[in-house]
Amino acid sequence: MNILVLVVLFFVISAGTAVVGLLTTWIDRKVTARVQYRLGPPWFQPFADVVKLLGKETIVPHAASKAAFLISPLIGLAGVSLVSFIIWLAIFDPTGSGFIGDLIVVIYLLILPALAMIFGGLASANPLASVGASREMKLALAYELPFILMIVVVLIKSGGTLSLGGLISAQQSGGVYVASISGLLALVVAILCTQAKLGQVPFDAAEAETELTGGILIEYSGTPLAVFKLTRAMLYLTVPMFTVVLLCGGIGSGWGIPLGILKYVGLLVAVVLIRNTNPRLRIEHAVKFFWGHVTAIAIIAVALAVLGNRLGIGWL
Amino acid sequence: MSKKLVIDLDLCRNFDNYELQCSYNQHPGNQGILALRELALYELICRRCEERSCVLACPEDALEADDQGLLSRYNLRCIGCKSCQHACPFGTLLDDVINLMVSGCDMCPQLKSGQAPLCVTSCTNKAVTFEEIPDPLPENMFLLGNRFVVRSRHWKKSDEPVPQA
Amino acid sequence: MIEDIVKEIKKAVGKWIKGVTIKNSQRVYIDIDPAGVREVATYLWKDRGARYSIATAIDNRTNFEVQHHLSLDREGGAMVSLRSILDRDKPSMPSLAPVIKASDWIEREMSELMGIEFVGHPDMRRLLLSSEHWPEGVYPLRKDFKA
Amino acid sequence: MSLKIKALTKSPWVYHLCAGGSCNNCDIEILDCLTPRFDVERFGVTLIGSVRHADALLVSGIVTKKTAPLVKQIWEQAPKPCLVVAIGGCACSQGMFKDCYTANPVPLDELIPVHAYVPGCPPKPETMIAGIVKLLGSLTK
Amino acid sequence: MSDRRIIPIGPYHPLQEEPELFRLEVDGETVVDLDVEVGWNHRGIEKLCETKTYDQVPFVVERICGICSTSHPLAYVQAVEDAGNIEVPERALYIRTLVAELERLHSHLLWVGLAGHFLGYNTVWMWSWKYREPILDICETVTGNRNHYAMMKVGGVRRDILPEHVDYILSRLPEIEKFADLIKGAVLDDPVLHARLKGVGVMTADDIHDYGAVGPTSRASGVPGDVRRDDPYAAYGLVDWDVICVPQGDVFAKAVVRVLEMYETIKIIKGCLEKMPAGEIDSKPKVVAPGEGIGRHEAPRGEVFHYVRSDGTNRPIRHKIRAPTYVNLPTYKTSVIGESITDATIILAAIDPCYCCTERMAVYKHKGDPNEPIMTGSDLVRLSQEKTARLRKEFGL
Ligand code: SF4
Ligand code: SF4
Ligand code: SF4
Ligand code: SF4
Ligand code: SF4
Ligand code: SF4
Ligand code: SF4
Ligand code: SF4
Repeated sequence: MNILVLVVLFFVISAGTAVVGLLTTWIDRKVTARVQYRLGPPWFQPFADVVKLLGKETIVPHAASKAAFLISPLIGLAGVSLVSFIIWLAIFDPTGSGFIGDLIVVIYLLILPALAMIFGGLASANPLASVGASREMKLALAYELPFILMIVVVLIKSGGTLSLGGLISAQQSGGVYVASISGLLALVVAILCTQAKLGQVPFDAAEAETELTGGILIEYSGTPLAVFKLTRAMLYLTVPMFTVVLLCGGIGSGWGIPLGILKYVGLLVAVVLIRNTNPRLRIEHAVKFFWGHVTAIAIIAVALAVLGNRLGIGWL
Repeated sequence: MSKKLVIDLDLCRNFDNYELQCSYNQHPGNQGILALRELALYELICRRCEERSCVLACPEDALEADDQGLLSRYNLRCIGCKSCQHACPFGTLLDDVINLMVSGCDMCPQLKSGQAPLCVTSCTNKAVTFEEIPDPLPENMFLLGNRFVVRSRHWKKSDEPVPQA
Repeated sequence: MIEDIVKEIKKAVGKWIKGVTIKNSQRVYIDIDPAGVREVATYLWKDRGARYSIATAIDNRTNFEVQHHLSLDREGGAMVSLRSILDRDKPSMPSLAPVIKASDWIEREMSELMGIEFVGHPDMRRLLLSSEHWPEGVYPLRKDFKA
Repeated sequence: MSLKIKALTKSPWVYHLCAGGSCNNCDIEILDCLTPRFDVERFGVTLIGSVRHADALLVSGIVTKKTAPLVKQIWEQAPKPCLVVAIGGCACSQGMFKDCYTANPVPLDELIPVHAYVPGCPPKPETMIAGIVKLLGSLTK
Repeated sequence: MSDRRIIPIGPYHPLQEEPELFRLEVDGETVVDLDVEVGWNHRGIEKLCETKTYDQVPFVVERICGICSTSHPLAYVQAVEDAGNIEVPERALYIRTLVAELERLHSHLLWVGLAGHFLGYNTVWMWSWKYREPILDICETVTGNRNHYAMMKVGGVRRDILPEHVDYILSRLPEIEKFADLIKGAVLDDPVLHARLKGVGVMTADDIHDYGAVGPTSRASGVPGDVRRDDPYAAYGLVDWDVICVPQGDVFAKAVVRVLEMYETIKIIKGCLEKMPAGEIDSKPKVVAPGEGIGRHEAPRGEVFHYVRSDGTNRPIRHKIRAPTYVNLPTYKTSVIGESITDATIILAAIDPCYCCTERMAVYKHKGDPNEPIMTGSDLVRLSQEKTARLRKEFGL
């Protein structure tokens, strides 16, 4: 594949992810509204929101460090775009494209949106935003550990394949990883981490005041805010998709496509349901939760996976 | 015999231009003299019509005349619409007197000690004064209550037949 | 009924009472010597179980008046108002707050809006007005206050 | 009509600013707009918490001496284009609290620009919605 | 080691009518001291009323607050009537009672909703605000406005209740009754609510007497104070109803009082509609004679007190107003000290201080950077909601 095609693909995939991601956030809002006996917004609402924000004035607070303030959202967007690009490429063409080790790259890139939020929050020099940023930081530290452990499970199961394409092909031929105890546990961990990565209740402490002050994004307006919203929307699609790739064998082709979409939707429903049935957790509790329970689950999953590998028992 | 508060209704004409002050400050912008003038109007100027257009005109039944024809205005009902004033064929109900906001005068306590109240010292036209009143009252002077005197050309109903033109 | 209650009040704290107006069976106004306000109020509040409702400060042009309103909830619900007349130039009277907690706020309010001093009040900070816009000695509820 | 304006009319995020002396009824009615019967999210109206995200400020209550500097500051912090809607008689014209000794001598619409007045005491939720819709409609002309 | 922090709650939030600032001093998780600051929304209404005629004042006092918007005018007109010895026709008395009780109904539902929100039952919130609408509909049909009814007038009421209004009210009441049953079942039998609210923020009858607290706050502590019965006015002495009073004094008791009061309110409304005599609704008074008068009304939150002095003109020379929250709020000090901050919001909410403040709070560390809030108002609400969630789990719900 030549470079030009790659670049064009990159943009097409990013745009596609953005559109689908925005639609997903609409589904989220609509479901929430229906739970509260309301009608909820029309389908184009997220698009209107983003377009409107693009047309608004961008205010950089006096005390803020301008460059960091303006660049951070772009970093986040770049990160999530690259991730989605790599993941979709792997999904569409598990054997051909990709490079060895793209899994590692994705893991790193997935931290970027969170980092961008943290930098943005700190750069805006608003006390509330810095509280938000420090919370986001704690949260990131908290969920990153089980997240990595979850990936370790996958690695053990795949025998050390560091390429997404390889993972997908392996699962398509040898059965999905989630069809084992360790895989299932890994899925649970993955869903919880997804919840946190998406900044959803109960792990939205960083943006705790969504209704009140906007937390980390408090000082953002106009285009940078739109970029953050877009990043968030793309994450909505990308992070669950990543899990689908890791544990559920991607999307596949032919009859696999509706099934693959179903896998994604299943994850999404889980996320939305958790969000609507739980009160917000305090950050300390969230950290404890991730380092305690979730990490424990992840470690058990790792142990089971190792055991399964050693003994050659597939369902462990 | 003590000094009394006197209003000269003929001199008191400068209605638009209130320089007058009042020390009864229970209501903001209170003009005690307005209450006194309203009293004087009903007592002395009003013609006590038999068919009282003012009473008939009042949409709120706020004006009432007793059997002597003496008017009283019920301040809880009056809405200050001034229909009565328009209806009065003699123009006796003065525009600045018939107000929604009723003023109060407590006959300043210093009247008793012989000091001139604020309304007297602040009246630009010398229409409100504080003076010794000879007894019996001179012509065109009328005592209302026991501390308040009005100087006015008084109109009196006469029983003589109206001359035919 | 209410007459009996008034008689008992007179018997208990009569030395402070200067006069009584029984407006109707539910409203009684008792003129008292400001110096005895604590004793009279405590008698009503503690011994008779009356509820301390509120106090009203009135600028009478020549003097200030403070009325403490106590409600005899257990004895027919009559409202007893203790009327104290204060000097216009230096209005001051004993505070009820050390005895009746309910009078804490209202005394702070009266001192700030009307400029009445309550001697013995434990916590005479401002309650309503910010010191930024309201210098000392400006009392908006007084009649001579001009905005 | 530019896309920018069109998008604004489809996604007005509102920030509720109680200017100080209000009787709270306007505020309750604004909240009422969010509850099941009126559900303004249907029109994309969202109540947001940071003035930086605001497309419209809904101001209720009179400006008091204590809050006047804050109100001005909040308006300056809002990203433009930003609309100001005066909700209720108090915000429109200081209503009956005009003569209060704590009222700010300068009314709201002289302190900051006001783009729409929704009179009423309090305006019904329907009125508020109608007011906002009319304001948005006037933008697209 | 003591971990002392100050939590300021307030000063103002859109939801709030009388902005207040609370400074909670907490040691670890326990509240040890409290300071309250009020006056953020001070408008000087008492002074303003001196510039208005007796007929205009009801419109001013009804705007003291949107939720007690008929309680203040009612207490005020009674004060003027007391001052001027003015008679009121009987039909007007019934109409006054009716409107006041409609207001109580919607105010209590508002409370139930917001208390539910603080406890993490958002469904309760949405539902009770949904069922508040029929009452507002009734108010609008009968008085012409959803909130500021403008019904009270010295000497009577401004608008009559027409026969079709009576039918309309009766036709909408069942909806509300049904919801009241639902709420009653949900509140009185819910083990989680029992665990969450019982024994929290207890106030003894002595505390109540100390602070002069009124309304549901006092009736939940076994002090059966209710002006409607102690000093009957309007038609309260003429229809059949009971004072709800429970002895426990905790937050749960306050919820129980309010929920059960809704039934009494409906009873009063029905009684009024049934017994209302025909006749005049306004005695059209002529003047208010010089004098002084006191008017009281049991608002949804407790006794509203108005004192009016007249000098014979048509404007009061002194008008003193005391809202129930003014005496109820200081009790927060007693009820919150010694409790955990998890319960601070709901204890405050139990007073029903027109819900305010609780939304915009921030916790400040005593030492270190004084400007760094480490906990916000929504954190407190969340703490409260978490506790509920925990209990729900315990009870397997
Ligand atoms: S200032 Fe004197 S003359 Fe002029 S209107 Fe007043 S009383 Fe009459
Ligand atoms: S006598 Fe005193 S109260 Fe009466 S008008 Fe004159 S200044 Fe006013
Ligand atoms: S001004 Fe008063 S008295 Fe005269 S017509 Fe109007 S309401 Fe009646
Ligand atoms: S303002 Fe004019 S038209 Fe209206 S009622 Fe008065 S006199 Fe008649
Ligand atoms: S119409 Fe004029 S003159 Fe006749 S009674 Fe009325 S006020 Fe007097
Ligand atoms: S429109 Fe209504 S509120 Fe406005 S002035 Fe006319 S009657 Fe009064
Ligand atoms: S406009 Fe009316 S309802 Fe709105 S805050 Fe002002 S007084 Fe209250
Ligand atoms: S107690 Fe609350 S509801 Fe009542 S007047 Fe005060 S703020 Fe309004």
